Amino acid sequence: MTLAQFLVLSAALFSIGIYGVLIRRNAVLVLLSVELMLAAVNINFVAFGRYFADSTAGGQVFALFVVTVAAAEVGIGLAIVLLIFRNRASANIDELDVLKW
Amino acid sequence: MVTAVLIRGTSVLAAAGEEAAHSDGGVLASGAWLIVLVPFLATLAITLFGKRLPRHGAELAVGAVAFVGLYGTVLLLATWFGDGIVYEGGVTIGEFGGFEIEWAWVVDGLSIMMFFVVGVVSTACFVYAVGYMEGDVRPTAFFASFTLFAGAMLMLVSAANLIQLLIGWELVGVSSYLLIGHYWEQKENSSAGMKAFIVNKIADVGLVIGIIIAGITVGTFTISTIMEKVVASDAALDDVAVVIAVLLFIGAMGKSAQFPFHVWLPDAMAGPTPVSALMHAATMVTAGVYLTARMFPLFEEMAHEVLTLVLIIGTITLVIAGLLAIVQDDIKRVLAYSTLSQLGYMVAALGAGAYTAGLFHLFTHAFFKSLLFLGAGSVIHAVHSNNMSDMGGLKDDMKWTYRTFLIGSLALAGIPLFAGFFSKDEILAAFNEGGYPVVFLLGVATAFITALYMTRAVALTFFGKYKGDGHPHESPAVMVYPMLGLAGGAVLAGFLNVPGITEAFYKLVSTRVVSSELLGEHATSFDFLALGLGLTAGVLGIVVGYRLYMEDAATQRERDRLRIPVLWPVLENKYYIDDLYMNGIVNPIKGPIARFVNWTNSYIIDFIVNVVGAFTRGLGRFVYSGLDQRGIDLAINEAGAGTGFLGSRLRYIQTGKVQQYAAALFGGAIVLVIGFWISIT
Amino acid sequence: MEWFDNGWGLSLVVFTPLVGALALLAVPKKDEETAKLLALLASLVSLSLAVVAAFRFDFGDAGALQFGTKLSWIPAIGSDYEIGIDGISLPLLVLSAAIVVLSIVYSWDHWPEPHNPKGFLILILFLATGMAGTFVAQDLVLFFIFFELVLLPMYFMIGIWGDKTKIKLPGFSREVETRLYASIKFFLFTLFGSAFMLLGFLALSFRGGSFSIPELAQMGADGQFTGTFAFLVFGALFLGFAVKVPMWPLHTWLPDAHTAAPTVGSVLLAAILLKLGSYGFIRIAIPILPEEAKSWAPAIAILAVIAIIYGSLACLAQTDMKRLIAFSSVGHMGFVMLGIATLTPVGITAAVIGMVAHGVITGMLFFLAGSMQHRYHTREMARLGGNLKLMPILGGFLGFTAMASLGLPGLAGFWGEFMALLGSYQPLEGLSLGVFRTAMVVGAIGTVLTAGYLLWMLQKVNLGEPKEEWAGHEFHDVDRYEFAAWVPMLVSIVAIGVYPKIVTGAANDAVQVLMDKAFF
Amino acid sequence: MFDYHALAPDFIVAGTVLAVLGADLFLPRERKWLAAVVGILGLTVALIPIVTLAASDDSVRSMMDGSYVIDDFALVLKAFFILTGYIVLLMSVAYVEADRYYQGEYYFLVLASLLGGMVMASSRDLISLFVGLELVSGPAFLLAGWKKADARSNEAALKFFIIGVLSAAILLYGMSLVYGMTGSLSFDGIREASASVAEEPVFVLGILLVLVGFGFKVSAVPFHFWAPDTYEGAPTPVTAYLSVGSKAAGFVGILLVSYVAFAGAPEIWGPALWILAALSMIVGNLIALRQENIVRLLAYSSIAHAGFMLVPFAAAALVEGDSLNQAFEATVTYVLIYGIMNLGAFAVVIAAARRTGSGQIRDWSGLGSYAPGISILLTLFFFSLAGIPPLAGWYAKFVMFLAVLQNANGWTIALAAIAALNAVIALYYYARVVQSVWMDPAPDEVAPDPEPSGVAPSLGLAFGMLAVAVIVVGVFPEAVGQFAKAASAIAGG
Amino acid sequence: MDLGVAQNWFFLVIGLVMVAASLVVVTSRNVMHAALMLVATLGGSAALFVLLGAEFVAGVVVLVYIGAVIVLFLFGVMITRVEIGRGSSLDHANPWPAAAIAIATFAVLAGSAVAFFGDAEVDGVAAVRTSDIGTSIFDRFVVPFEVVSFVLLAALIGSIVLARKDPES
Repeated sequence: MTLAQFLVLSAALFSIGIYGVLIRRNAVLVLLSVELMLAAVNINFVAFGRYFADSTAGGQVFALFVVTVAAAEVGIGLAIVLLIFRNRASANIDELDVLKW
Repeated sequence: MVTAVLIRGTSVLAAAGEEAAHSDGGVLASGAWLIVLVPFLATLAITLFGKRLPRHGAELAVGAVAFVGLYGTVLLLATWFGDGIVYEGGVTIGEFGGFEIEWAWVVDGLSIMMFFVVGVVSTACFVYAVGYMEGDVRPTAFFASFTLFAGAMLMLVSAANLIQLLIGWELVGVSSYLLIGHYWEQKENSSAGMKAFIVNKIADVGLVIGIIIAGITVGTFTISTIMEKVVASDAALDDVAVVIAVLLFIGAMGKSAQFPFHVWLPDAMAGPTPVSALMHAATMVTAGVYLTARMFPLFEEMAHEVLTLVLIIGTITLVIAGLLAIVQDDIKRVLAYSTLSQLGYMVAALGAGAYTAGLFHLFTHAFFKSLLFLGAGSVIHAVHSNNMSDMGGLKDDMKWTYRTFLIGSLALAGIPLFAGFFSKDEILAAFNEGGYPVVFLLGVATAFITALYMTRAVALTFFGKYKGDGHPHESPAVMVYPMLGLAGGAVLAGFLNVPGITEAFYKLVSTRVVSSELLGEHATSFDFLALGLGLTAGVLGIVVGYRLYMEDAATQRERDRLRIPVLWPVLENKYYIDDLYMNGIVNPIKGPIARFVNWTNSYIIDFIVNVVGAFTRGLGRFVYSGLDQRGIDLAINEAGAGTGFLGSRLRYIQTGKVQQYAAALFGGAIVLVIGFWISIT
Repeated sequence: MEWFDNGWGLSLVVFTPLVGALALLAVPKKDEETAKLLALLASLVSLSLAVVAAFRFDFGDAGALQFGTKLSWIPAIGSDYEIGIDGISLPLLVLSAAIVVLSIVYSWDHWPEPHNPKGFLILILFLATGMAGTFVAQDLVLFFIFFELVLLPMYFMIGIWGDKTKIKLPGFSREVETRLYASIKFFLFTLFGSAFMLLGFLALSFRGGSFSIPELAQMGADGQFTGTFAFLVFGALFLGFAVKVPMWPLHTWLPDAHTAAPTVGSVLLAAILLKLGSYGFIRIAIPILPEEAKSWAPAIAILAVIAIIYGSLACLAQTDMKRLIAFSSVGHMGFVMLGIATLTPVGITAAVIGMVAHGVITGMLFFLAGSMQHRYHTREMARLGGNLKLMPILGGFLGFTAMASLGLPGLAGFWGEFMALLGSYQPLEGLSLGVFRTAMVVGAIGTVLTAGYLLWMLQKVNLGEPKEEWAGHEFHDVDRYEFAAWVPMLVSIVAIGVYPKIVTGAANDAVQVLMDKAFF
Repeated sequence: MFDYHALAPDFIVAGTVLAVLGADLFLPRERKWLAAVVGILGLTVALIPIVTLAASDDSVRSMMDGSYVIDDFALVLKAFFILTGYIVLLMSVAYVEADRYYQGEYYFLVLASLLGGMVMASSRDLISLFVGLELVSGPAFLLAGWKKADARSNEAALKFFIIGVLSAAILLYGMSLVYGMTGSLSFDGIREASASVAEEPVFVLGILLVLVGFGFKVSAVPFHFWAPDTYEGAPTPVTAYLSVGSKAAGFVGILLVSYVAFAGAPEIWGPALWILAALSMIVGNLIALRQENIVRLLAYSSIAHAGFMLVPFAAAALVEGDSLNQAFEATVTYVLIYGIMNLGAFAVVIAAARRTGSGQIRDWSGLGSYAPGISILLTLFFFSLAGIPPLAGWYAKFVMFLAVLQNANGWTIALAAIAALNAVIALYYYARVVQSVWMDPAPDEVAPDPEPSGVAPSLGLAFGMLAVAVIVVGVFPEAVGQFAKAASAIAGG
Repeated sequence: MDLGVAQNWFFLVIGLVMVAASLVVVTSRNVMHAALMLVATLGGSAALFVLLGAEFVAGVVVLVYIGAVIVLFLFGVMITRVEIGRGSSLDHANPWPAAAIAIATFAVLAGSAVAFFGDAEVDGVAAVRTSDIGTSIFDRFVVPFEVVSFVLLAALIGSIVLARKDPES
């Protein structure tokens, strides 16, 4: 198994995540796409970890931390989305442009 | 008790004079700075306390000038009886780079003569002014600026270095502005003052640059050092000498109202008559002549060609001024143009190398011209109008004014026994000997014209019937006595330099450096040809004048009116068939030519000056609103507004849609990366 | 008085007004009398110390820095609190302290709209510190700080107490209040200049290794700063100082600032603020970059002469009296810069005396214009006229000062102009004679134009009959405070005119030393 | 293995965070502000070990084989964060209490975010840097949305969150690539390995993506779009914290990453930051010219200042070897002084907005006549931001220009000229506010002063400290200069 | 990648599944499908981790991500009552700019990776034992570990405050 395979795969996931973030109108789906991007990063880290097989397993530890932080982010994200939903009865983020110019 | 003081005073003065005559000036010369300082202190005193003094500060003014007159006379006598004083003193007041700037005064023949002239004539005019300015709206201001003028003139003539000369020069200019514009309620008077100042200032540009070049090439501004360099024919000075001479002469032309710069003098008559008498007859206008005289060695030794220029300018001025004088109706303008003409004589004399003759004429002219002005002043004072058409027949009402005015006119016309004869004759002699035939002839012709317009003036003012309203009466004593004094001067002044008998005048014009052979040129004996021609021209002028104006003076006004329409020559012939040849020659010259010259003068030269004024104002408007407001300022405002506009446009990239921000985030990252890759590979 | 000589004296001259200003903060706004007295006291102490410095000044050795000190201030960037004065900065220091005192005396009982004497006095005292500091600073950073310290007070003075009429501006659609436009324009212009000046200072400090002006001058004299580096640095310094002088293309802020500023504001602006720029040239630009100064000198001379002619012509087109005086400052500062451009002792001494003279004369003119505006409530010359009839003393002063302003010999204005022309006939060898001699001739012609517009202004304002609208109006002539403020200035105009050694005594030797060090 | 003295500051702040949470549990509703007092006390206590550490001789104490280090840089920055926290808490007390928000949790989140910053200051490897960054951002997202009822605050929070998370993702991707190229997570490891791979496109990609991640944090253009909306929407004390605290954390990140991790490849991050700096200054200043809302204006002003802070980086790229620390020192000085000025500016905004009841500049006209105290302070801080001596801002700009002109070449001179021009443009909008406050006429009916004594006591204390700091630093810049010089020892040489 | 080796087959299958699933996540009209497909993707990534010998991380991913995060999303979807089923378009009208950026990113990332790493083999070296991860977390990265706990705590409390319904006082 070559390292490049994993990197290409993670690049694909990352790009699809970006597409998802830019295209989706509903905030929750945007969060989904963000999770996708973070998953891609995890693949990268584990792949590089394995490639170097460094003693401190830096890659995998980093991946773990990314997972935990992602979980925290999702928590925060959903809290904010709920807040917006309660005030505007809709979670579409392209209607949110009161603050501009 | 007063007599005791007087005796005591004279004995002290005599002793000082005696001592000054022999030693090199002694205490008198070293104290000469008093001459300059006293008038200035008087000016300050008048401005500060004048209002509270009983006679509005006139006392201070007359006192100061009288002191200068007395001091000048003592110095004159000391030089006359001694062998000439040459003294220089000074105190340093500042240094700029290598140049020492000092307040310095020189006491030598030339300056003593000027002290005397300025002192005496000023005293006369000041005393006269006390009477003339009775009931004036602001006498204190008048006497303050009048004393300032006297002080400035004295500083100018006593200046030992070119900078102090320039300072005196400009102060004289400013005081003439103040005095001409004395009645500044009417706009024309203040414009006349302004015109005088600006024209002088334009000419002063030449003077300033001349002084700068001289100062730098010689290394110092002290005139005596410059003259030593001239005598030693210093090489550096030699190649700039012509430029300096021309520039200095330009300055002189401005002040002495020579040909192109003469436009301001006739308008200067707007000022009160004592002013015209002192400044625009005797002192201020002679400043230019004095400067040329003071720097004469430079002209003579190094810049000879410039002398011919001086001659030409002098001659032009003397001729056209004479012609203009004939046609004037305002008596003061007649005298103004007459002054211009006489100045032309002095300048031409200097131009012809006749140093002593020119200055002698200056000396005598000061007396009789100021006398004529005072006379005209007392007539105007009585008749309350300047124009001769409102005068006439004042012979018997104003006896003393008539007598003194007559003496003045005769002196001016150059009739023997009167001052004008001797000085003008010497100039004509100089023209003749100097080998300038054309100038000599023009000089004689102008002598004739001078006699003509003076007789016309006398006739129209004193003979015939009184044409104005009201009843003229003789001027008060305080005005008459100065006129009498000046009349005495007008008579006696001539005898100071009668060729062959009294040649002591050269002592009055010698300066430290002016070499003796220059002085020696004065005529040891009469040049009979010049004498003869000059005399006949003068007498002829009076006769013609008498014939034309005096005879039936009563009908004079109608005839004058008749003369004005274009048909004038035809009418004239019918009346005087027998004088055809003379009238045929003289009157056509007098009438159309004079009127043509007058027309050119007022419609071309004056016109140019006004146009230049208007043009600069227009240019100013263009520069200000065009270049400044709509040019640079607009550019800067546009820059400001532009950035603001840019800001307002850029504001709208903040659309408020978060996904567009995300797009910018990713887009930015990708562009950055691709950009760098391109730059690396 | 040993403490006086080693820096305390000068520091007190500079900082007493600041202490006064801070003390004023404590004084309640209502209690105007104490505020005024306190301000006067502070400025008087500063002036008296400056005069003491003048007397203790060793004129024999005017070239050396005296009363100096050097304390470490910001070691992080190697800048020290280095102060000291020589023959050039002494007269300017005394002038600045004196003008501040006179301004406070002048405004004793007539304050500009919105009535707030306390705030106004605080700003004047801040200005005093800024100005005195700039003349005393011998360290580039210190100079920069004081140079910019002056901006804030002047900005507020113009902005809050300025002229409230609305004007239509070329380039802007809507109307804007004069004072707002003028204050921000003044601030932006000067900041633009000083930002680039700062870059110049920094580049100098890199190459030279220190911020101290004497050291840099020494290095400059040894020719360490040459080539494009020197060109760029001089360009930056030129920009900074030219805006302040103001030199020709960068002058458009001056007329607006003067027309809008309250009387005392425009007096201080004209009398001293303009001198910071030209002083900067003499103190910093020329000694540190002599070779570069030589190559720039013709350009500066040409710009100076343009300023003279341009200023005079613009004056002829003015309808507002204060704006006319402002443009006349552009003209007069043109002469000062011409003097500096010659790079000769004569020229630069002429510039120093020209600065002092212009300070006193134009300051006086602005005082007079302010008083007339206070009485007539207008500055339109068309509506004024016959002032000598209505207020003879004030009219007399105006006439006298106008005469001094047109460079009448015997008064202060003459020496600056004449000696500048004298200098420009024979500039430093190596400078093109053609440019400088034409500059001299054009400058001389400029004096005629100056005389022209000043007399024209006098005729329109002072002479003639007063207009009918003032017929019934009762005018009170010069009052006590105005007299107290003006007499010293008039006396100094005559004194400098009659005895220029007052200024050149100190300045001439200092300039001589400066020039010898820089060019030989 | 654990050097407790070294970790003392972090422990104490962590303790305070928990203490505040605990206190909030037991405090009744109306005395909730006591939680803030606990927080403030905690921070003050935390300052003590910093002083002792600074005083102690051995300057560098590293743990976990170099991934967590307490050196001068860390100490200076930790002190800065603690003081910022101190001021923000003071500013928040009055603000938060007035609107009866969830006070306890609010202080807890602020302190948590501060702790994140402190961790970043000492972290010397990618993981702790990332986690520290997340600890700074997490609470910040929440705080931005704290005014639950206000739709604008929700919107601000969402925008801030989404852009925040996305840039975190980019940062992570960058870090993974850097890890992939150098095989090490610690900065020293990266620096050694980077020598060999300096020119590789992937390494360049990694560095740039990391910079983009931090670019969001310091709101450099074109990653700044979130800032104006979030600053305007969020409660003002939070905005103050965002513009100073979290921005400083971002700069800590950039400083560490550029000068320590990628010290071997300055020719990559130098030009990149040159572009960011130029764009931020120009766009930030231009848009600020026409802003009506004061907070939005300060948002763009802080973007512009981010540009000014990035300027020295561009110069650093052209300097090999030792004198790298001159540029480092310039940025640290600018960050410290900017912190003081901006906190002061926001404190004034809070006071003025409360006094006039609006955030529009037009409504503040004539404030000088009826609220002179606030107006004087406003003038002080705004002109300090504009960089006018004798206020602190001049020294920040001075040092920035000093660093840029260190070695004048075409690029740095151009940047210096842009910076000079922008300083002039910047002055315009600061002066516009001051002009509206002092020179425009006061409205006819002036609202009564809601605050009995003019300004809430806590806000007054904050004002006092900041105003004194601005003037003292302005007159004696050495106060900040020496700390910055010490901190720059890390950069090189 | 030569297909001779069994692992590559596994990789190929898992990779295709993951890409397909993620495409559905971002394009499907039905929110539920999107959420479930995300589960598939994450599951695939866990499988990859196992392939790479990082079993512990795989376990964590399955537990944390799939177990907790996706469930959270489902709750989120239900609470925000997103219209399920046809009709409503969940995307912006114009997808092209977004697609362009995505493709560009992919090109840059994948291209550079392939260019640099070429055929560097991954499994040539012994896998990392889980105990190493343990020691490493509690020895070298103990500070980040503590800090992460604070992140979680802050997120927890903050989310509760924001999400909960205020008593209408």
